[in-house]
Amino acid sequence: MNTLVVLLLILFGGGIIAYFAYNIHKIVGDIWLVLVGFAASIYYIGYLDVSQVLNIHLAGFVLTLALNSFSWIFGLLIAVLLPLVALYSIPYMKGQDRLGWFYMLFLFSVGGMYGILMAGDWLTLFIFWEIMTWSSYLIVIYRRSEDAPRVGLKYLIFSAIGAYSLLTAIVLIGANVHSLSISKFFEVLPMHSLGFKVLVGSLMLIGFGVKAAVMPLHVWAPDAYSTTPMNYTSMFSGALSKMGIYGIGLIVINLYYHSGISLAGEIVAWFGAITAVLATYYALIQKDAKRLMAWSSVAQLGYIVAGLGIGTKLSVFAGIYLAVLHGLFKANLFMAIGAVERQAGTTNFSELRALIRKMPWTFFSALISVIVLAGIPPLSGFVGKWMLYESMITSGHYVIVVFLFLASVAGFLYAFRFLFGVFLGQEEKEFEHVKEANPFMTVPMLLIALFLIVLGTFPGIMFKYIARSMADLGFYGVTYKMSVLTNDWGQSINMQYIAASLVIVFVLFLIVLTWVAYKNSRNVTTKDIHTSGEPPSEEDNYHFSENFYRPFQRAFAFVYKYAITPVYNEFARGIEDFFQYVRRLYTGNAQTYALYVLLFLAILFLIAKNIH
Amino acid sequence: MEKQQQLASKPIRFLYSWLVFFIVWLGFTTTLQIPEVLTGLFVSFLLAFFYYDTFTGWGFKGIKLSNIWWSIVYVLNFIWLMIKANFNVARIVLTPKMPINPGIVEFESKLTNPYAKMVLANSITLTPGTFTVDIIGNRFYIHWLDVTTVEPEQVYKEIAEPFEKILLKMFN
Amino acid sequence: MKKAIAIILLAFIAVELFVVFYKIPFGADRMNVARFYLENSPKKLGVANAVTAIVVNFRGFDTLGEVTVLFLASTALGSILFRRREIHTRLSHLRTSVEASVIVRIAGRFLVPLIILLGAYVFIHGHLTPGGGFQGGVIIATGFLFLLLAYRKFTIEHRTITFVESLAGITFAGIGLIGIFLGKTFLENFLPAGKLNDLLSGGIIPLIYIAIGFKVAAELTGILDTVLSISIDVKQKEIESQTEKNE
Amino acid sequence: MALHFNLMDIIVLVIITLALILDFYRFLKGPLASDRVMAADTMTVSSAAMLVFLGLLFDRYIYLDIALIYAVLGFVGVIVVARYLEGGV
Amino acid sequence: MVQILTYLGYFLVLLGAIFLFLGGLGIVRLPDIYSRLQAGTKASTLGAMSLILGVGILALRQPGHWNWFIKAIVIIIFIALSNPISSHALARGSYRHKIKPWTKEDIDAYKDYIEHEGIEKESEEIKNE
Amino acid sequence: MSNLQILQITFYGAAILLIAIGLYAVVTKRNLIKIVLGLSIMDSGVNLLFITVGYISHKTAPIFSPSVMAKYKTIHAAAQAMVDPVPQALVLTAIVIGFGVTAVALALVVRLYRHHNTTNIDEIRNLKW
Amino acid sequence: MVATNHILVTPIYFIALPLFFAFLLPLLGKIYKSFIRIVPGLMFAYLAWMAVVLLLYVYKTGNPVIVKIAGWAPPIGIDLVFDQFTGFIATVIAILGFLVWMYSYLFKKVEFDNALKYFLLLMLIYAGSIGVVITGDLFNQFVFLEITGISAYALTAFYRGRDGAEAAFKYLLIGSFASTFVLLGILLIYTQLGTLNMADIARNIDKMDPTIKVIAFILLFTGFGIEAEMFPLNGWAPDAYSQSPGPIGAVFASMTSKAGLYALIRLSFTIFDFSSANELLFIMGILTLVFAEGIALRQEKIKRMLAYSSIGQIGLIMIAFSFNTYLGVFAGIFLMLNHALVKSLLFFSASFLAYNSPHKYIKDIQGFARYMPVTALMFGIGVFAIIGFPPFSGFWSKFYLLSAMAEKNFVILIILVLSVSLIELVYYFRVLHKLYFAEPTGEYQPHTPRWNAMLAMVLLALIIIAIGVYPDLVTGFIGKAAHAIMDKTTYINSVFSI
Ligand code: NA
Ligand code: NA
Repeated sequence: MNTLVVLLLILFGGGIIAYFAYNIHKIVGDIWLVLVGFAASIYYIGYLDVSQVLNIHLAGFVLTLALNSFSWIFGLLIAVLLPLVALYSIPYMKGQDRLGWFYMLFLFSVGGMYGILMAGDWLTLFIFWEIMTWSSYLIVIYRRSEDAPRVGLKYLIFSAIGAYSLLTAIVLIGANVHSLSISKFFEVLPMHSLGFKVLVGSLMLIGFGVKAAVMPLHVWAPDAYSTTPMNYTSMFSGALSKMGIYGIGLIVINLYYHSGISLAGEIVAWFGAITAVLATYYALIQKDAKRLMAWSSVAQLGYIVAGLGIGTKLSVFAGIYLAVLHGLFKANLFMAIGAVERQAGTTNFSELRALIRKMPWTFFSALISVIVLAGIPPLSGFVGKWMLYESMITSGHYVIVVFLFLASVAGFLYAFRFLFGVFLGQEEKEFEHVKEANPFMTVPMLLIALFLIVLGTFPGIMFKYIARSMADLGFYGVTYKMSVLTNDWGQSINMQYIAASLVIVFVLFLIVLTWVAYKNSRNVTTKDIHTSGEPPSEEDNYHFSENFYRPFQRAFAFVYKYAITPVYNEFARGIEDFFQYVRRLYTGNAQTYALYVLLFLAILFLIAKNIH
Repeated sequence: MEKQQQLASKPIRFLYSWLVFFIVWLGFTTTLQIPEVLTGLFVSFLLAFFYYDTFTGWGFKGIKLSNIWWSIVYVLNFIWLMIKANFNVARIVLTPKMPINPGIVEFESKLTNPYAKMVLANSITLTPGTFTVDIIGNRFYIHWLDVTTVEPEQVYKEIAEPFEKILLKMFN
Repeated sequence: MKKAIAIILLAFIAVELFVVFYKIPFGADRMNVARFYLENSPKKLGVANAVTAIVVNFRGFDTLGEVTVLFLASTALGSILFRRREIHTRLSHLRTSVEASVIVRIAGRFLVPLIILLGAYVFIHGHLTPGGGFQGGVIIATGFLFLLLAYRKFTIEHRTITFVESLAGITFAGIGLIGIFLGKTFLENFLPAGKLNDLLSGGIIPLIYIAIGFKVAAELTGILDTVLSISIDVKQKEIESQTEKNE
Repeated sequence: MALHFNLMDIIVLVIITLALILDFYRFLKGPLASDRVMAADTMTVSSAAMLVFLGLLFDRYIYLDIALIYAVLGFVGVIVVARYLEGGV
Repeated sequence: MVQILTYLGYFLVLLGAIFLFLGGLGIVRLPDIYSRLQAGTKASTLGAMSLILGVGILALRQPGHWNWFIKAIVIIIFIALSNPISSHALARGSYRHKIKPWTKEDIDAYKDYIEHEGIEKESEEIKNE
Repeated sequence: MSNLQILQITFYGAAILLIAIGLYAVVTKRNLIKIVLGLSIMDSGVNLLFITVGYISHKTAPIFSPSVMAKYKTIHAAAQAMVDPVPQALVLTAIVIGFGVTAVALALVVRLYRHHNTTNIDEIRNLKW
Repeated sequence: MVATNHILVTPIYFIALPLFFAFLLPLLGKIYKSFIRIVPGLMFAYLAWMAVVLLLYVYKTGNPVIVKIAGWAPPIGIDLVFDQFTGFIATVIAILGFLVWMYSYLFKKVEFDNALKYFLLLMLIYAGSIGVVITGDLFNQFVFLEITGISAYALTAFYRGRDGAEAAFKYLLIGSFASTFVLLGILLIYTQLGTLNMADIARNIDKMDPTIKVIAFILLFTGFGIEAEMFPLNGWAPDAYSQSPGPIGAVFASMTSKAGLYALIRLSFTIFDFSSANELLFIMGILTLVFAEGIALRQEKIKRMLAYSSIGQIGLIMIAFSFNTYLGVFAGIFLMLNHALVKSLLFFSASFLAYNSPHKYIKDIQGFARYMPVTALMFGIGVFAIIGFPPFSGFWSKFYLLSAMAEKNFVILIILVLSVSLIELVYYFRVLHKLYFAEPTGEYQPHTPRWNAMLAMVLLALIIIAIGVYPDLVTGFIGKAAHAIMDKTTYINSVFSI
């Protein structure tokens, strides 16, 4: 049997069974979930036959399932995350109802992602794209919170905008190329007109850009990421958003660089860069850890898009590398936030503080992830950013580099804010009884942290696969040794050299830091004696995680003023108002309707008269 | 209400109805072809089955030689009166000034048989110049185009008597 | 405003229609399939009245539909106006508080059967004369209308009406279906055509027309009864509101 | 169809037509519903008669049947209105 | 024979037509519904009967047309039976619909009945049934 | 202008006028009953058009009655002398259908009147937009 | 006795049996009360089965089944044409008929005071709709259209407590316009060609006077357009949909509007030879789509919203057919199928959700998902299918439709249609969100469907998903249907080869 189909069956069948399993008992469901998670993961990494191709004739189309190296690497990311998230989910979702429903959708969405990666033709891609979309949408609204309708609808609308762009592109391809095969499309693409290429390309980019949260299509992301249960957000931001990246990669490289409209790629890069900068600045002013990380996701995805958009060998390489990294650390961060949420009951900076003593392992894994995020050497994030900057400088995109650098600095700020706001500072009595999260939660987090450390130390482990996938995109000759990447002009960047010298010291330093922080944190309440028993005002509060960057916010007020959301809202309201008016055509009076009929008839008579 | 004092037996009434309907059928079809006649017999049979009860009270009892004779007399008399009266109305209508004096008068009829009353009423109506507005019990209310008297006795004499004396004999 | 628009539109439409119809010469012979009907309704069907041949045979399917429309109308009327027939029958004495004059009542006794006889005559001879099931049915229903008007207490058993209209409908559709079971098609004639202008001619056509006659009579009677009983509802309402007031 | 009307036929038809016109005038003028119904009834009878006469002229026996049915329908129609007027419907 | 039939027939037909016309004239000229019923319907009825009988007689001239005569008689009988009834019903209905007759000398015996015992008593009877 | 043309204008004109009058009543009259009447008038106009179109000058009704057969001897000859029977058959159907629709319409009017206590169509507008 | 080629007369059963049983039903009810519910069901089941068998037969042999009624070959007699196209639509109607029956089976116990009339009308509206589709005669089509219409008026006014009479009156008024125009159109054609048979008209259409031809077309187009709920002729539709009993909304969506659409399509594709007919269809389709969907966005009542949405779908179908390309027609037929299935599911579930709410405001059903999870889920599946999410059936029809547009490079149109889809998505999900997230107002009691209604909904949902997952279940039939409607010559030849 075709192994690709088996994988899909594991996920979709597993999803359906999970529904029933959870309805039997939560434990049965949990066991099943973990089983499916590991089975899928192991099957993907160990047993999947990448060379297999399956053609299914359905509804007059040929649906093709085939995996290539480029898509495989994204699949690998999912395969890593899935079992860990599954484990993490067991305690995280304790006490929630409708778990069968939740996990069915969970596995469906993962199945959808794999389907997208396996798709050998646009139709298959689209089908799985939509399955992924609606299952993730249903998860977004799963909690039935007050916000859910608004957030869900927003997510759905933007998803639909994306999906419809994609669909438009696909049917245009079908009509003009007479085949929906992805590889065939890229093969014959150079023969098509510039207009067609630009049109199809832009539509595709809009389609994929929505999931990659490229501005101005990002509006849904902060809301959706923060509303969803964190165990899914880790997949959402970690893996699902990468499907957008995957698509953008396909399009930018194949459509723009291989058929010679690199300008379009530049534009994409600019979109990515701007997204990175703006989203970072939005992340800064968030009051909630979830939303901060959500914005951060948008920003990070911007980097990746910028990397793909530049379209040089190194930039693409960096983009893919960053994508994988982002998948890992962002998943980890959301898991950490989830742990905090579960243990402390809130993710609001104004309420949280000094959880480091209570949740040291969570803190540790979050710290590792934040370091990767901020691109601080020696961990892997640094390598990625380094490559990205280098690729841009060598290809002359200085302005973008400046942008990204600005974003990077600000990124450091919000990363710090996150750490400080949640884990450091004055202790609060309220959180006295908070305990470290369940091992099922901490162990997966720590495992990811471990991956991140290993990847930072031995980036070459990843390079092997990335280089292979680069070949699939048509970039041959990317050479690497273990941890050594040869850049475009022949110099090699010896990652291992940089890394190995620093890593041990750094890890030790971190351990010490954690320990010191743990020791020195005091247990004082905000109702300390120095306020004479009065509740402290905001100014008196030692812990100033609220309005952390207020001066900054003031300085950049002009940026925040021009948000895109009101524009969308106004547009939507305009449409609604218009149809509210049009609606009055149906006056309720039968005679008016009769007059319409006569008018219609008269007009047709008139037209007929003028034609003949 | 219009109860018959002495009803004929059901079979007789049925047969009577059947016969009458069949004759009318023949009037409709005006043919003596076998299928038509058989169909007519069948249809009138069915109809008689449903309607003999209301259609007739006495069945063949009414058909006596004297009755038939008086009927003929009545019809001829009626036609004559009608023609006479019609010319009268013609005169009225054609006269520019229209010499009319309309009004509603009443009289008591001596008839007891409701059918007879109806025939009287219809005859009065068909005769131009008068028509029956209503019958209450034995009282007839007559609209008269050219009222000459309002005295019921006189009215009876002028309007009803010519018919009624024959009717009394017919429905004896 | 509405009137002005309507006048302008209608004037335009009417003129257009007139211009178009004026192109169709009046009194001209433009028969196509009709030619076939004329030649063959006496020859093949033995039906003297070509219209009847068309109505009941050549285009008998239309007529089945038409019968259905009537049936539908009577059902629809019942459904639109009344909730329960039982109530309506129970309260039928409320239909009128004025008795018809004795003349009308007596006339009803002998006129109604004659009217019904006339109706029967018309639909039985539908294949020979311009009449037919519809016309005959209408005449019979007129007879019942007279009864309804003349006798306050006259009620039509709805069960009977239903029975007749159902049976007649089944007969029509059934005669059509028999054709199929005899290896022909729906509504195809399976009886001898007979001699032109004989009562027993036209194969199944007179049978169908008789069924139609019964059906139309029953349906129209039902419709008329329903319509005449509208006042029952009103009166019942009045009585109800009065008793409410008294309480 | 070859028509052979003689003068008498035409005179008769003209007179009946005039009668119908007079009836129709009353039908249009009213002023009461009763007047209209009465006028309609008169028209029914007159046109039934005319139909019979035309049947003779066209040699169409069928017209007699039509006239009869016409008269029946007209009769019941008047009864309907009459009963309506006296509040008996 | 044919000649006799022709003369008789045309006489009746012409007479009928004239009566129809007079009836029309009557219903146009007379002052109220009751008077019009007088003139109109009955003149017309007689006219129609006469005309139809005439046609029946005229038809007898042709061989095999005796059925015309019979049918004509049937029609005449029907008209004779139905027309007085409808006129009467219409008059009664009109009166009870409160259409007052036009009178010169206020001769109205029916008014007393309607006003004193008439409709109310009748409906009382009906209620007590 | 030939006789036929005059007839053509008269009949077509009358029929189309009827349709237009009916439509006008339906569109402008406030009273539901009048609207239904308008529908009926419209129907009659259409039916009249059908009959008009079926007419063939100098031809007779499509009935092979004994007298017709006696006149024309053969069926073919008789058939040649007859008008188009199809529009008549169609009109029969159309009339019955029109009757059914009118009956339903009146029933609806009755119900609307009971529900809204009015027959003014402008006041019956619970359903709109 | 029964002919060996019995299958060749079976199309008549779709009309003869409903009529036969409609006439018989009152008698059956006298014998045993439940017969009035059971017998129609048996008949609907049998006819649905027959439809499938017949469709398979036509599909396999490739020959349409043509019945000459009363034994007269067309154009003399009326013929029924059950070919790949009409057969497909008839089959859809037949299956939906059965499901509507199943859904209504016990419905009346609570709400219907007169099940007899309901099932009678249901059978007749069914026979009428199928009749419109399979008849080969223009006037006969008119007769069936009227049967459909009058049944629809009566069903619209079925409930007495609501404004059904108002809706029905509007429907009747506009419907009468339709019949007048259709009759006039038929008359014009008859005066020119002396025939009423569609195939006969089609092959002789160039013999018509051009002006008369155009006017006849316009009249018929307007008349059928009214029945097909085309903008701006559809003023009656939202009222009728919203005031009729729940399952009847499904009947309107799946039967009557399909009948009207079919008539429009047959008119434009077979009978007349105007190329501009397609342009007209195209423009009217777009107007219908945009106006209906836009107005649906602003509806506060659930059934009215569904009604406008239904009209919008009709517009989409018209657009699809207007391309007059294989792909377009294919998409159009697929859309017709989907519209019938999905709208029925939506009406089915919505009418139970809003069962006790007199005005059917959307806010009245908010939070009802917690009381009626399965019904709400069914509504949800309907929404997913109508939005066109894979693997629900709506996806495929949408994909084919867009492909058809892309084939003609109508990029703007694609964008327009998808924008409208977006509007559709917004208003449907608003309802879904209300259903699931809002707190119940507590004003109205939920009313859980009985097993029969549940079964009908689940069956529909399963069909929708089955087609979505494995569209080849229907694409074969649809493909042949598309060829059949586009191939005028074959239609004419097969009618006259009988
Ligand atoms: Na006939
Ligand atoms: Na007919």
